Amino acid sequence: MFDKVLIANRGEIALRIHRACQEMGIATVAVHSTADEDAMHVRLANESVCIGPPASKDSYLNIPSIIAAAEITGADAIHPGYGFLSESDKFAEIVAEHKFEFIGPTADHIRLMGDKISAKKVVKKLGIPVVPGSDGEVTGIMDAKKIAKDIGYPVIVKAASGGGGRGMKVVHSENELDSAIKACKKEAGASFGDDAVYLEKYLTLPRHIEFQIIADKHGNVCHLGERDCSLQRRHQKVLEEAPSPALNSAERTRMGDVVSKAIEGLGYIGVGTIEFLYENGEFYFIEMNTRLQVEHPITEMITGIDLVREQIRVASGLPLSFSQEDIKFSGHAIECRINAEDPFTFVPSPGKIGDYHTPGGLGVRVDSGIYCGYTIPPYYDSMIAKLIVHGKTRNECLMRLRRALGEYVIDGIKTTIPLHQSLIRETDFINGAYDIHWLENYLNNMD
Amino acid sequence: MFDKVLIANRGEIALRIHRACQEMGIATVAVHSTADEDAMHVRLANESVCIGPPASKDSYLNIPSIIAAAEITGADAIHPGYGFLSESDKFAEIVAEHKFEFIGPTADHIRLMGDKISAKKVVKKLGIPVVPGSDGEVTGIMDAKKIAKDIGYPVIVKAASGGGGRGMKVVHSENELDSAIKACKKEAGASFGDDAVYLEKYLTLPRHIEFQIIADKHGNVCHLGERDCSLQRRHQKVLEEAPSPALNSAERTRMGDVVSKAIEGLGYIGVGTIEFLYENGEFYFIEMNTRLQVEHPITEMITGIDLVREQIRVASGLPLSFSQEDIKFSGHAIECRINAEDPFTFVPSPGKIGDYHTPGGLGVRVDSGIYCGYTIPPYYDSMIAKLIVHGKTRNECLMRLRRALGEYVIDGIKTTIPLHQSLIRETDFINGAYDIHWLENYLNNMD
Amino acid sequence: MSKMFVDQDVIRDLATLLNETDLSEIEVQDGERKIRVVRNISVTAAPVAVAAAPAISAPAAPETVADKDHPGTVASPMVGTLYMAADPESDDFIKIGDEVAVGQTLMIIEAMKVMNQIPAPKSGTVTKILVENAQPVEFGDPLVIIE
Amino acid sequence: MSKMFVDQDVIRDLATLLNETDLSEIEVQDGERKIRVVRNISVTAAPVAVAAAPAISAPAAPETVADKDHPGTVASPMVGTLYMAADPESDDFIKIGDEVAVGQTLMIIEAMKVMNQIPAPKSGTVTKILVENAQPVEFGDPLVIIE
Repeated sequence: MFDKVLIANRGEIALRIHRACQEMGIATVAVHSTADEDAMHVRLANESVCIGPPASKDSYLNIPSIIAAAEITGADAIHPGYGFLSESDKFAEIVAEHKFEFIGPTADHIRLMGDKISAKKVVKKLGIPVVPGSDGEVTGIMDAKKIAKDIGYPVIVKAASGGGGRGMKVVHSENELDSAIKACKKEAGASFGDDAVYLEKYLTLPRHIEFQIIADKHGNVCHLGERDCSLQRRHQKVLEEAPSPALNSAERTRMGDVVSKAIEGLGYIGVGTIEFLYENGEFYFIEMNTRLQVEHPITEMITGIDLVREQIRVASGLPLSFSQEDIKFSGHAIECRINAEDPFTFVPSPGKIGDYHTPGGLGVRVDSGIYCGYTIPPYYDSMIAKLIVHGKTRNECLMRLRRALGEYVIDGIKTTIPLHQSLIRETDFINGAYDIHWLENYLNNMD
Repeated sequence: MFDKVLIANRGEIALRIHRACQEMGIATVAVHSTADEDAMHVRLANESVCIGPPASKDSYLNIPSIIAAAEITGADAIHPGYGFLSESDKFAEIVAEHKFEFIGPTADHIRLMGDKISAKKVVKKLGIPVVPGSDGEVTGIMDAKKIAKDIGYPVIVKAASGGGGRGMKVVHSENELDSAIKACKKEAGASFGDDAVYLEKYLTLPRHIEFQIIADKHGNVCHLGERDCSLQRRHQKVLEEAPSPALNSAERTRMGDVVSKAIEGLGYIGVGTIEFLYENGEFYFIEMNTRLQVEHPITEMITGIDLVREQIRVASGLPLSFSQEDIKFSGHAIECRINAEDPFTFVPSPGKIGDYHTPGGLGVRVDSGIYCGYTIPPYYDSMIAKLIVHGKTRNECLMRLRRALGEYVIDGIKTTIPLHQSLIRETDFINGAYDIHWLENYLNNMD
Repeated sequence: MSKMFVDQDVIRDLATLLNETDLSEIEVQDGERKIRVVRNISVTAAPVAVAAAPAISAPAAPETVADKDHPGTVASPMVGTLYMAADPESDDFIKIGDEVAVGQTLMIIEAMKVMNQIPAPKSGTVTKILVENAQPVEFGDPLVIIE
Repeated sequence: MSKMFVDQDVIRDLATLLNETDLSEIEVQDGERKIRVVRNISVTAAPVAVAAAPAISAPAAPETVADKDHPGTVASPMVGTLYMAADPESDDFIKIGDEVAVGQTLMIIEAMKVMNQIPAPKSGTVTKILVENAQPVEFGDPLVIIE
């Protein structure tokens, strides 16, 4: 097992990783920008190294600085968290070249899944259902028209190197196709330096359901069930729940097996998430995230498995501490992402936290690096806390979430707590009847 | 189900009950003394009523005021919490006479178990093992000598109406017996208004192990396993864990069944705890607590059952929401009682809380009514928070507890956090090798 | 000796100014006259911003801080339902302007079906009645002012 | 009796001055007139008192706040291991008292096996060297003072 892990991230996920390390007896190194000197993960880490100025490109994305920090502190391994360098195959490669263990998959797997076209081809071969589409880059308009006709309108044009909702266009009829492809190629070229685009069937009212997997270096693969992340605003997840209100146990087992087999075939190592659109009982692969997800805690709550601990164990070469049969799904969990934003206009609200009081009691978990008197820097993501609640049933979970949101005090800035309080009172949400467009419609209708 | 519950208590347990009520859609009434106007449970309750001045006898023990508060607010039921009136058969009786539901057992059961001699007789008949002893009040010195000789020295003289460690004397040989009985009778008469005493075998190195039970009004009884509360100082529990490091699954099942059968025979309703001394593989009944215990959360953590919710359900006439077969013990839980006291001299330290920051993350639960800027009144118990930690194994739980204690910030007053930090680093504790005298010895050896 | 001159207008002006400038104290001297205004804004860790629990019911007469702190205020010694008269047919025990003697019953508070007479703690004139018949009262609620 | 004179403008000015200077009290007397303004500030919760993380290693020369804030201080532009000379056999690039020109190499920082030369940002005299050979440095650590 590692003696010392460098955490190449910030905020709540850096604290999350620090906690897992401490609980395994592993020392931690926090790397941070000058804007994060007072951050909780920096205060709590065994050692800390300032790696650059506030701008992410000069600090949290600064590979030479992070490697140098690992060198001068004598770290054994580097945990990239999520975001920043977590899906950089180049970073994974450099980490390995410098003889540190990268707590994540190999650079090859990151690269393979980072390219949306190659990822789709690979997983399709491994038995994962995909959205009908162009099976690769669209090379000309005639070709595109034929494919679109085959799969049926509406279709969506997507950038091969895209992500996070950028570089996408929905096309409802053939006469819009040419201009959509051109616009998409232009945006893709500008944003990602790669103008390859592809076509897919456009699903009208799908849910976003993703499966959590974990695999060790000894050929063992397990799935830990699904998460429903359909509540999204501008392709950003807002609230997630596990299990999905739309899936039953048989569907979970069937799809979990499909996913596990594919991961085994891929030879993948570490934690990962296979994201699907789910409509009319069918799953359609979106992408695979080759890292820990923001919403991993809800899976932890219903399985009792510490995913970060397991991720570190696996990276160090240990076998999984459980088999698929050991995994029992118990109760229901919901995570609310709490952002430093106006709850309805979503205007960012960085600044100094006044009173800060977290909810407590049975079934309530808070993952957050903020504290009373802490100043949220304006340079990074606005997510400042995750409130995670577990209950024996979905209803108990909802009631508990309601009371926990009511106890949470974050003064001095605006947060999205009031949005969550509204959301969980909506009949559609209470009934679990929502798709990936529901939240946008809900927000539009509030005006 | 009730619409409105009056919580006849204060501090963390009042908040605990409030939370359970909110999660069941039940409105709450907080009653409080003038010293508790700013208490968290008063702030969060749906309604609050000031019932008297700071002194407990004029407020939290003031039965007419509490009943009047229930009358003017139109509450359906009264939850007594622990301490205060929770084990007053008179209060339970008056509550029932006024047509409120008492969330607890009947007055008769409270009375029966409140008298240590009658309790022992009754449970013995119901099959629960008891400490060999006088089987009732000791009537004369000759009688006492004969009994002591039969059960063997050392023996202990105990007040029939005693509790909390008061009115007890250990006797090592026959020539000490007469004076010990006289002294004990005198203290008992002065303290409890009842000078009846009895004799029992004195166990030298026992553990304190207690079984949690719950029974509904339909004849269903379940046990929820045991808690090990051997770490005590002056008969006050300091840290509790579940399951006990000293018990295996077979012993748990066997003793759980014995306890459940006895409770069924007793016709008892609600939650309760059967406390035992455990030495050389044998259990010896100490007493039954006819109420919720401070340490109930560790049972909740390993069973996933919300005991307060279930207690309220049972009081309202609903059947238990589970059967014995549904109860699965999962992982390990430890509770640290955090008192506003010097961690090593135990001098109380009431006062104003400065910075307050609770630990978060996976498997960490805080039950506490304090907050930044809150002033702890000097009139009541010094326990201000409970830190409860769960892990898949005892070792994971210990490591998590260590990191959580390190994250907990309570400024402005002294707390027992440093005591817990020392305790969990002790080899004996890590090995689970401790008895009810261990902590006192440990503290004495620190000087 | 002549009555001390207190220029209320100046004090009001200074109070307004205190607010406007967000100061906590202003002291002004002009010759032999001096005025000092202070406001403790008590930035002491503002109370946790949870929803304040509503009081059981608003008292009938708008109870001001002054009433509660008035030296002649008789506070409720218990929780219960307050009655102004011995029974619905009788007159109220007291009305404003009444002279009362020490120990004279002012009102009744019912708790646990028991009627508790509330005696006057001192003699004097009833200048204010702060409660209404059949109203629930908490411990410490101001009931009447006797001066 | 004449109205007491209160110069509201002066009070406003003093309030502004209080802010600007970060004072908590100003008292001004001019002959018989006196004005005093006070503002109680910052009872705002102090930072969380968790154990501060130790720095990676104490710098060789006891680095004072003054050094860090000195206008002539050259701060480390990166994390890495610092070397005072091009190789173990060579002399140090600089020593105290040396005159250096803009762009002249002061030291080397190794990061990811790459040797990065640290050039002098301005010309002047080296008055203080705040690091030692082979020492790890963080971003922003003060290295030398050039005056």
